[in-house]
Amino acid sequence: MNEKEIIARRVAQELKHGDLVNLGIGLPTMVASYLPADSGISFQSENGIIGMSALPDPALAGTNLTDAGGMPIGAFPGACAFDSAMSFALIRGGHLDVTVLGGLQVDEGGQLANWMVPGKMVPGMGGAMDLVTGAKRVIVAMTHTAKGAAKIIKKCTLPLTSVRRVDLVVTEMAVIKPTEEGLVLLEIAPALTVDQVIAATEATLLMPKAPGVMNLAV
Amino acid sequence: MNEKEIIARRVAQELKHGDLVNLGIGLPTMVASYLPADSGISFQSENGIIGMSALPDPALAGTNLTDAGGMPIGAFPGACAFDSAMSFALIRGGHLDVTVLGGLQVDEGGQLANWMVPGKMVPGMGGAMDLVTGAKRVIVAMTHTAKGAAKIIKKCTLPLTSVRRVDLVVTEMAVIKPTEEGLVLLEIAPALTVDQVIAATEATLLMPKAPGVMNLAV
Amino acid sequence: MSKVSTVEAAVQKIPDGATLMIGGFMGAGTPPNLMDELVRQGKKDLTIIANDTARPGTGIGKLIDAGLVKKVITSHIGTNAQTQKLMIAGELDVDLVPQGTLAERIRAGGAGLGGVLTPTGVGTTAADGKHTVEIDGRIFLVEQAIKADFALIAARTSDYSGNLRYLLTSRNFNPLMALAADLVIAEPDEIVPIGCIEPDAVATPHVLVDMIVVKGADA
Amino acid sequence: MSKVSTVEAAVQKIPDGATLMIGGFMGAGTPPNLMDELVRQGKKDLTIIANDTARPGTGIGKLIDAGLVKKVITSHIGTNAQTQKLMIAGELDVDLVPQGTLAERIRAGGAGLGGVLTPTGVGTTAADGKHTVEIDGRIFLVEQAIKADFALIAARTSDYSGNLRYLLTSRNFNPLMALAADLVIAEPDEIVPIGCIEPDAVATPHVLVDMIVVKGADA
Repeated sequence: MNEKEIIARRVAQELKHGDLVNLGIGLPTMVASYLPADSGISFQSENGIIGMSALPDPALAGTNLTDAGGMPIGAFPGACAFDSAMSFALIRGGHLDVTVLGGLQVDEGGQLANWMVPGKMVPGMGGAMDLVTGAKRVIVAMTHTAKGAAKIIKKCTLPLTSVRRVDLVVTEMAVIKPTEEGLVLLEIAPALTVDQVIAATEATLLMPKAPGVMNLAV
Repeated sequence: MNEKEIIARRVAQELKHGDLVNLGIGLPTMVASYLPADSGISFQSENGIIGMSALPDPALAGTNLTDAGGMPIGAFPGACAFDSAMSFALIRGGHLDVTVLGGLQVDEGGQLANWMVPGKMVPGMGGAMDLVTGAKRVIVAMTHTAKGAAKIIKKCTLPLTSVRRVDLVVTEMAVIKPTEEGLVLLEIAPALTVDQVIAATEATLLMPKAPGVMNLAV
Repeated sequence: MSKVSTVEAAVQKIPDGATLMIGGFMGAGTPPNLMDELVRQGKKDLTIIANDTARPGTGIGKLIDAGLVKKVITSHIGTNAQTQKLMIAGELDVDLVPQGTLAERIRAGGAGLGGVLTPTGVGTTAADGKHTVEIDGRIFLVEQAIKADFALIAARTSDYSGNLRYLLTSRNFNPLMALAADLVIAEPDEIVPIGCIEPDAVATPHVLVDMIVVKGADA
Repeated sequence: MSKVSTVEAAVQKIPDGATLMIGGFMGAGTPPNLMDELVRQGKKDLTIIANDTARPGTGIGKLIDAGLVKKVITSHIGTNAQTQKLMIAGELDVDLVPQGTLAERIRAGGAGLGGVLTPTGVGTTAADGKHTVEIDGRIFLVEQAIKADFALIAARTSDYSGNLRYLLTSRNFNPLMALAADLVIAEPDEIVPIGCIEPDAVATPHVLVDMIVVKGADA
């Protein structure tokens, strides 16, 4: 099981029947692979559809049904399509139950930076600022470190995506819950020790009770 | 030809091929009767349709296609339906070419009062404030006086509908154009004298050139 | 977990004193059985947000007739003499809002916006007590978002999951209100299987609808 | 007075230096022949308002490749290395706007609103230079309406009068932009007789559409 698979499997367990969920491009999109077909979860793509599915057949690839990365997708029966204003009304208006996004940094305040590295990479915020501001629950799905450097740090040095405190951070090493008091270490990956997680983390991790072990069952 | 017919016939001549027009309930609605079938004019009803027509047959009266007064209407081929936010986006956004509304008072500044008489009648502004603020052209279609009292006056005493100067006032006696300088008397009804119009008007009427005669041909 | 409910059970969720958005324009597009059931269950002290109060005996007018309403936020009451009478007698609080502004305030509430800037009403009594903002020399009113505890909406068709489509002018405020309330109760003319409404024809996505009422079914 | 035009004649209406809203999301729902014709006619110094610049060789990316663009107001350029390169080199002015805010600013421009109040971007660099408003203890950014000289939009179907419907995710910004430009040019996949699109399926009313382009017709 590689890092991304660990993260995706663990995030999948956070999604509940009836949830409307947005999955960011990249790693978060893998989450859908670890849900049962009858999960009762609806996926929204911010370019304008609820009920997106994987492309059922490569021969069906077209330009009228794509994900937010422009890649061809499919749709389940009962899907609905809408314009970008409606899509973000759903996102900003509190109708989106969960968003799962990647991250560059998360800090002790639970704040996320994930849309630019000044002087190096300026992709733009796309829908990320609206998603983090508006979703009922924000889950950051990211690798614990980047080339050995900590991504869970005391204070974000990159531009913030939102001042809103995210709800959960899932990495291949740990599950961390930002709270008013700080970052609480809820779970660690199987075969890891708490000390290993702490060593890979710049931020202080609170442990009001002993961390559990990440459940990676599908 | 009664007062209302005179007004409706004259207003009809202001509408051009391709115009999107909103007609207020009551007298303004009569305007549509004096247009040829191939006028190329589209009518919007603010409750959510462009392409409204008269009800083609009383047997077709239902509750899913009504005008802003709740009365059953019909629709022409090419009609389109939308919600109230879109309807007022069209009205407020400058997409509506002409609105024809009734009036209680118009003053020398060209300002209109038409939605309430404090202590007597408080129907509410409905869509009138948006229509007068947003339409490209506002035509007030009203009787020249009310029970002998002037309605075209120096300064509105009733609450304003908008601070916007209306574009034209059509009564059974005259056609008046509000301008920056004041109210210009453009036309008078056949068989009337300018003095008769002045006598029925409290506001000062400007006559930079001699008024013409209202054309009431259909 | 079906969203389908009887009219009776859905209305039982509504407590006295609740704030209700109710779709419709002069009765067209107002959910008829939900209105009758509100009257039958005798709710009290309701605050109603709606375009109008229709006429006595019609649509929202039935709630006025039955004395269920404490306050109305609306654009027009000119067709309902009873609403005007109660207002003048001080028995009903009426907050008049320009129609386009009402639509945008509801939409803003549902879209997570704090409000909108509109030119409508500037310099009139509709601007009383409102903040203004100047942009490029033009003045706009700051019109704040509005939300409700419940939205009672009518639709032509619902599928089993609550995807809704509307018909002609009975659409009006219904899709806006479906965005802006904590609990959304839809009364469609018909309920069809999932997949019967093509994705582009869905005006209200199912995720916004909490209950779908059917008339006469015994749950 | 038909609205139907060749792609060539429609694009000839666009002067150098014009501001264009262009529909589409990563190329999906971007009018393909209008893009090619802008390149063929070699327009200069365009300001583009669009969700993204797609990829090199795709959709709006073609305009970037050809060096037609002076400024982009957009939510995302991460998929177009050429856009980023030109921006870093100071040859292209890029104004980044959160996607939901961009949608609302365009809609506001088309709806006659001065702007909207949004919580998105508060406390971030997206708030730089923006006014804020506090409502009930919450802070919102004042995001101003935006308009354009031209809107270039794609649709699935147009009728002869310009009533438009869209298909699935190629709808995106197109109906919003149809509201917000002085001249709206629509490129549908097909043009059908009036009456072929039922009233409730029309997403963009014909009154908003000025020109309907067909590929290859000689006007």
